[in-house]
Amino acid sequence: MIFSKIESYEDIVKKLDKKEDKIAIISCNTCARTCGNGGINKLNELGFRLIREGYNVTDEAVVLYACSEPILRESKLNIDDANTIIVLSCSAGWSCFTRNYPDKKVLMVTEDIGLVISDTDREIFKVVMPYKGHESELGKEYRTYTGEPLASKKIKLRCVA
Amino acid sequence: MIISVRSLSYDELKRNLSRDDKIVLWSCDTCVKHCGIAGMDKMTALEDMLKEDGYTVIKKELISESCQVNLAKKHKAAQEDLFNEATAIITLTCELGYQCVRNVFPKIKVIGTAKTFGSGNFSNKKGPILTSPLPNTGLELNPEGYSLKNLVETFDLQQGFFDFDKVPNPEKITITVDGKPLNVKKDANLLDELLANRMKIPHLCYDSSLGAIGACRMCLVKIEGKRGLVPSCCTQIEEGMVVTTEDEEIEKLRKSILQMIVAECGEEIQQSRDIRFWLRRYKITENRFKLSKQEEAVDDSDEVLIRDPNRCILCGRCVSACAKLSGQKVINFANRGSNTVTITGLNDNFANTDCAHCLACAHYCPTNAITPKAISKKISGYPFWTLITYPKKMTRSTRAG
Amino acid sequence: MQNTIILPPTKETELKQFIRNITADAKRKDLIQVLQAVQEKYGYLEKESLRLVATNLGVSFSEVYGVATFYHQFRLQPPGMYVIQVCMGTGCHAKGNADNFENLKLLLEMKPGQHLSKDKVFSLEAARCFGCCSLAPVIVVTDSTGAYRKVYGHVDQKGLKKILAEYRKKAKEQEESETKCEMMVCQK
Amino acid sequence: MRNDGLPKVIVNDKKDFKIKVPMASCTIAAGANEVLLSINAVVESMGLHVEVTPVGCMGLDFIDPWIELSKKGYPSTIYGNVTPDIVEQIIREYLDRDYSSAYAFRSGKPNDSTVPALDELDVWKNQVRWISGKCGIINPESIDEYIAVGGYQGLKKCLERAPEETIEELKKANLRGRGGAGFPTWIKWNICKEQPGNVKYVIANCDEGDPGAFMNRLLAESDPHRILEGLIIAGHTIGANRGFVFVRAEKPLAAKRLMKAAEDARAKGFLGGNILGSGYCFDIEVFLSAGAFVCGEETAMIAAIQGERANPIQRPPFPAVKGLWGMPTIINNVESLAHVATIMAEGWEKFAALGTEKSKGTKMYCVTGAVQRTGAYEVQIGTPIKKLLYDIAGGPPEGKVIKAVQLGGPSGGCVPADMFDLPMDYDSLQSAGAIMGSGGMVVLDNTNCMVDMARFFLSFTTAESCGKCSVGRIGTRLMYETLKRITKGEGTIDDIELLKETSDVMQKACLCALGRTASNPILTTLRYFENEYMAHIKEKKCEALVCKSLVTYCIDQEKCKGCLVCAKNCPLQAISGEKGSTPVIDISKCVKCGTCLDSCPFGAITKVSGRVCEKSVKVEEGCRQ
Repeated sequence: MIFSKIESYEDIVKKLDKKEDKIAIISCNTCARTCGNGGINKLNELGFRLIREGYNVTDEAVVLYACSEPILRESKLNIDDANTIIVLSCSAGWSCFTRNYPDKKVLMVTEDIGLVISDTDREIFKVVMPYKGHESELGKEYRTYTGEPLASKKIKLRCVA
Repeated sequence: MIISVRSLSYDELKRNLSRDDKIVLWSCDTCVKHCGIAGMDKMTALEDMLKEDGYTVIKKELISESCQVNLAKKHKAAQEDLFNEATAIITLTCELGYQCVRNVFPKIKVIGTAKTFGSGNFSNKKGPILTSPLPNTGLELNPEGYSLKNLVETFDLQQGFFDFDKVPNPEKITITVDGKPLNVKKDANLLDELLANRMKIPHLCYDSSLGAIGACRMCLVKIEGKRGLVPSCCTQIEEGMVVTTEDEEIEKLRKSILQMIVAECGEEIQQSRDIRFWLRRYKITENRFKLSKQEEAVDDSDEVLIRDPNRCILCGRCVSACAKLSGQKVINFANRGSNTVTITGLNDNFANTDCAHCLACAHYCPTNAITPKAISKKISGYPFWTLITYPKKMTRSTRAG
Repeated sequence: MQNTIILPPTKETELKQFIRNITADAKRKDLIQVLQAVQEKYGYLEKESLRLVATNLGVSFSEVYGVATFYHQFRLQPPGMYVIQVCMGTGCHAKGNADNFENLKLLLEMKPGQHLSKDKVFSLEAARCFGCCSLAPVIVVTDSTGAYRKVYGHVDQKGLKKILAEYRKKAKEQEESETKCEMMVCQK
Repeated sequence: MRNDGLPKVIVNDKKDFKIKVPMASCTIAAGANEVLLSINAVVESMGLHVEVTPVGCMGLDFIDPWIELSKKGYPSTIYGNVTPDIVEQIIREYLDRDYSSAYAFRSGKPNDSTVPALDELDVWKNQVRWISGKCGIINPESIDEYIAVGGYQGLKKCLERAPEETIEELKKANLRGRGGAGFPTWIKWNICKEQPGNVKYVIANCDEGDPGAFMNRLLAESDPHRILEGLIIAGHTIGANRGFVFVRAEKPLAAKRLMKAAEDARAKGFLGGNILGSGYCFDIEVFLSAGAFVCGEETAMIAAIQGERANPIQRPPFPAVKGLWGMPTIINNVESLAHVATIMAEGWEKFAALGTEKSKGTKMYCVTGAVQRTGAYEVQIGTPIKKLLYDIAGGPPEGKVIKAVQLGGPSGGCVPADMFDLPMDYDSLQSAGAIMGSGGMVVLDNTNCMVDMARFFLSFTTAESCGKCSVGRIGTRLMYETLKRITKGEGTIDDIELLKETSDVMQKACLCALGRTASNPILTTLRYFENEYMAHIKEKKCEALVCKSLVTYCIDQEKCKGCLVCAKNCPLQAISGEKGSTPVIDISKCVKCGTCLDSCPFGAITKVSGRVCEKSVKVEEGCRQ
């Protein structure tokens, strides 16, 4: 599973233009949702706020995987009205949309932290292979569906390097 | 998806094993399968090779998502005795899956076979590509991606699956199918071998990853010396078998059974790919059988999956997938006789179950009764969310790619 | 003598305790026996007990539900004070027990799909052969836990009414004695 | 004690007056409990020294509850249909040597009595009571009594010799499974015995799901040790150390008796470690099934014992190769096991002398429905149906005509009256479309509608199939819905074709035997009673007055006195009228419950075949809705 973190709202807004941008928000329903970064909840959170603050959001969609072209095609996304796409997924999802919508501006609003193993029964996941710049995250544990760091220092998932 | 490439040659793998090891093969059914180095067929190939070389493989374990520790634990719990006996596990998974297995089986020797490079895409043209490499690769983020071939060359790794090193040569025997001789694997599943030889046999409940269920009765064939018709999915190949896969009687039966299934489920089921295919092939336009049907509520409580009981043909694939692949056993049959239904949890909504969202049920459902959810909303125009369910299967299309 | 007041255990803790006791040495294969024991004590299997059985036995919820709905013996709905089981065996059918079943529904004023009479005294079940075919048509009346069990043979229209009246009276007496007990407790 | 073979029997003959009361579920249902209480009270009040023994049921259900009195110097006398209030009178008469109200003498018939001896009675003399001979004679809860009548001798013989010899003996006896299919028992055992490994299981099938059959229950309640003995022999022969008795929870008394028997057998050293000093260890567990007809299927029964949903699985592999928990397992019907025990004790020669060339021995049948003497009877295999129904069961009750007999339960078929010369053996019945099944026989007369019977069986299989395989689940439902249409008068000629086509698919494609045979009731009724189907479809008539939609209630104006009792009793107020004149039945409200018919003191209300116009009360020929 891939753990990515979303930028703050302010940072996202900085990349948007209120007048010009017609925005489509795409949310990934797999890893990103588990790590508290996608799914319908995050989509609604961002979407409602943007609309409330006067941004021109034209489409919202949840797709199963943002990183698979066959799934993208099957999802029958109709986002022709938009010229800007916000992808709530890891950078792989962003790559996929960048390639498939070359004429649109695809915003990267998330940052990959690392590859994780998870335990959905206990609702935790743990970084096993960190991405560049997040080497210090190795071995850290987070809460699933929210992505909050686990308060307790006690390590729940044993890591064998 | 996570991109991994095989890092071990077959000889290196053998060096890690000893002759008296009791080996369990452990494979993931998600990303790494699409990278071409895992899955049931790959495990079977590896098993054949190892057996040929005199090793003991005691189990092939397919897991729906190997990066979930809880699923691995459930697999262990379900077969405590078997894993107590095992002395080595070969993981056909990414490095995360390898970590999980080490985590769950600290006392058993675990051999990883893949190197994980980071996350990537599945491209229709190029297949799996690496787009977001991990730092130790020295590569940069690239939306166009690095192909697997590229990675193999750059990092001096192994191309494809083990069968490129050494084609397994399992014992072959000859059986007669529809009057012609056919070379097949000894002791293999009859339906598997027939399908592998490009014969069209209708089957709705069987998948080689899930094992035989024998519920749909579509794959019936005639075998000389056996009474009546037998489902080929539940038949082991024997020396000198004489099989008839198609004649007037069999076709008539298959037609009737297909019509029965459609009658029970309602017309909507005809949209399902497999059903539509066979309806066309058998030129069925009208259904002789009619049954009263009660519409049941679609369960869309879950964030990821939608379950439409009206499309369920009770083939049992999801039940098998949930039990065998994920180990969760969230889905099961309830009631008896003509009231049989599939339920989740204690007849709860999907959302109120322990579902780990490994998607095994959805991948294996032949009629899209369980599908992953895709939602889209036009902010201008349509005020409502519209649900789109996938007409095709992710696994199939990616396999084709 | 004692000054401490012992509060009666609430139903939940009692149920928990009971299921913990019966599942103490049980394994997966004992699921049916465990469910039988729960039903014998409580008369039916409510969702909470299924949940507890599943957790204590380490079986998944769906498996427990699947088994509980497969077999005849298990009830997932609360039964009435008395359960009327109408034999649906061949012998009884040939002698007209299907009519008895329909008539019981009429007499108990049950709508289709209902199994419990309005006053909750009776619940009606179609049962399988009891092996008393020579008494056909047969109905069996049990109390909710199955401890009391009486077989009635050669039942007809009039017989049904008589049986219903008999048990209505019994139920009333029981209720009265219960309220009496309560009153006595109050007086104390 | 174990070394010198069988334990000694302590015969309790302190009291010379014995009363036997049958305590089986059938007799208890008929009131044996009350009779027992009454006997105890009477005996006490009369100051008699009497030993009251509970015994099993001897299968003569039509005289339930019966009691047997035997006093030294008096004949052993059976009294039938005893009620608590005549107990005292019976005992007084008996002591006065007045046997006029007796049913029969078991032994010592006085020369001057007109009461027959049991052996002279048609119902008894035509039977061959090979395995049921001790039912109703011994106390089922006493192991001593079983041993006293020669019990556990067969086991002793078997333990002293190699298992191969037991199989050889069974082979010579040529015992075929009594569960229904008639598979030779020795072959099944031999396959299992040949399997490698030392963990094997034996299961006694006492599930008896067939509605209308109760011989397994009768055996388990009346002579449980015979079943256990057979089971232990089976275990010894195949090399199993563990056995199960699979009993339905709806038959609690059978389960209780079997548990008690196992306990006693354990105490006497017939079960447990080192049985009778032979070094062989075996123990059993009585498994209470939660009830599902499909459990009669071997693989389903195995799933049930494992605590799962009882779904059958595709065979092969057969349970004898891979069964309970993946180990070789044999499953035998309790009747077969009782046969094994008896054959081992009496020798195969006696067994093989009974029956026909291909099927040896005897079979128990439960005869219910439209006969004078209902009960469970044991006859030689190959006995014609006629002999069983007329000579033993006494033919139809007065004024009725037997139309057909339903054999073998939901998997069996109906045999019409003109084929009653058919000998009852596996092959002849199969050729007639029926099966021996477990041996349930429901006799149907002219008040039974054959289409309705078929519908009944299909409603049973629809609800009772496991629901796993598509053909079994959908096919049964299709046939049931079609039959329901026909019995409602909505059928068409096309429906007959549909039924035939569906049954063809089911026979060929179903996973388990339940599904493959589910259409037998339809096929046989279609074969022998097509005219009834046609009457339902074409004329919308049900001559037997069973199918409610095709029956109308009318009031005969000549007989009606206008008392309005019917109107008062009608639960749906469908009858209205004024006192003194003939009331009218509102057909739109009438649900045809029959209350009015039962309540009319003058017999003025009748059922008529066919439908009528809404307005009309009387049937007019040709007038249909």
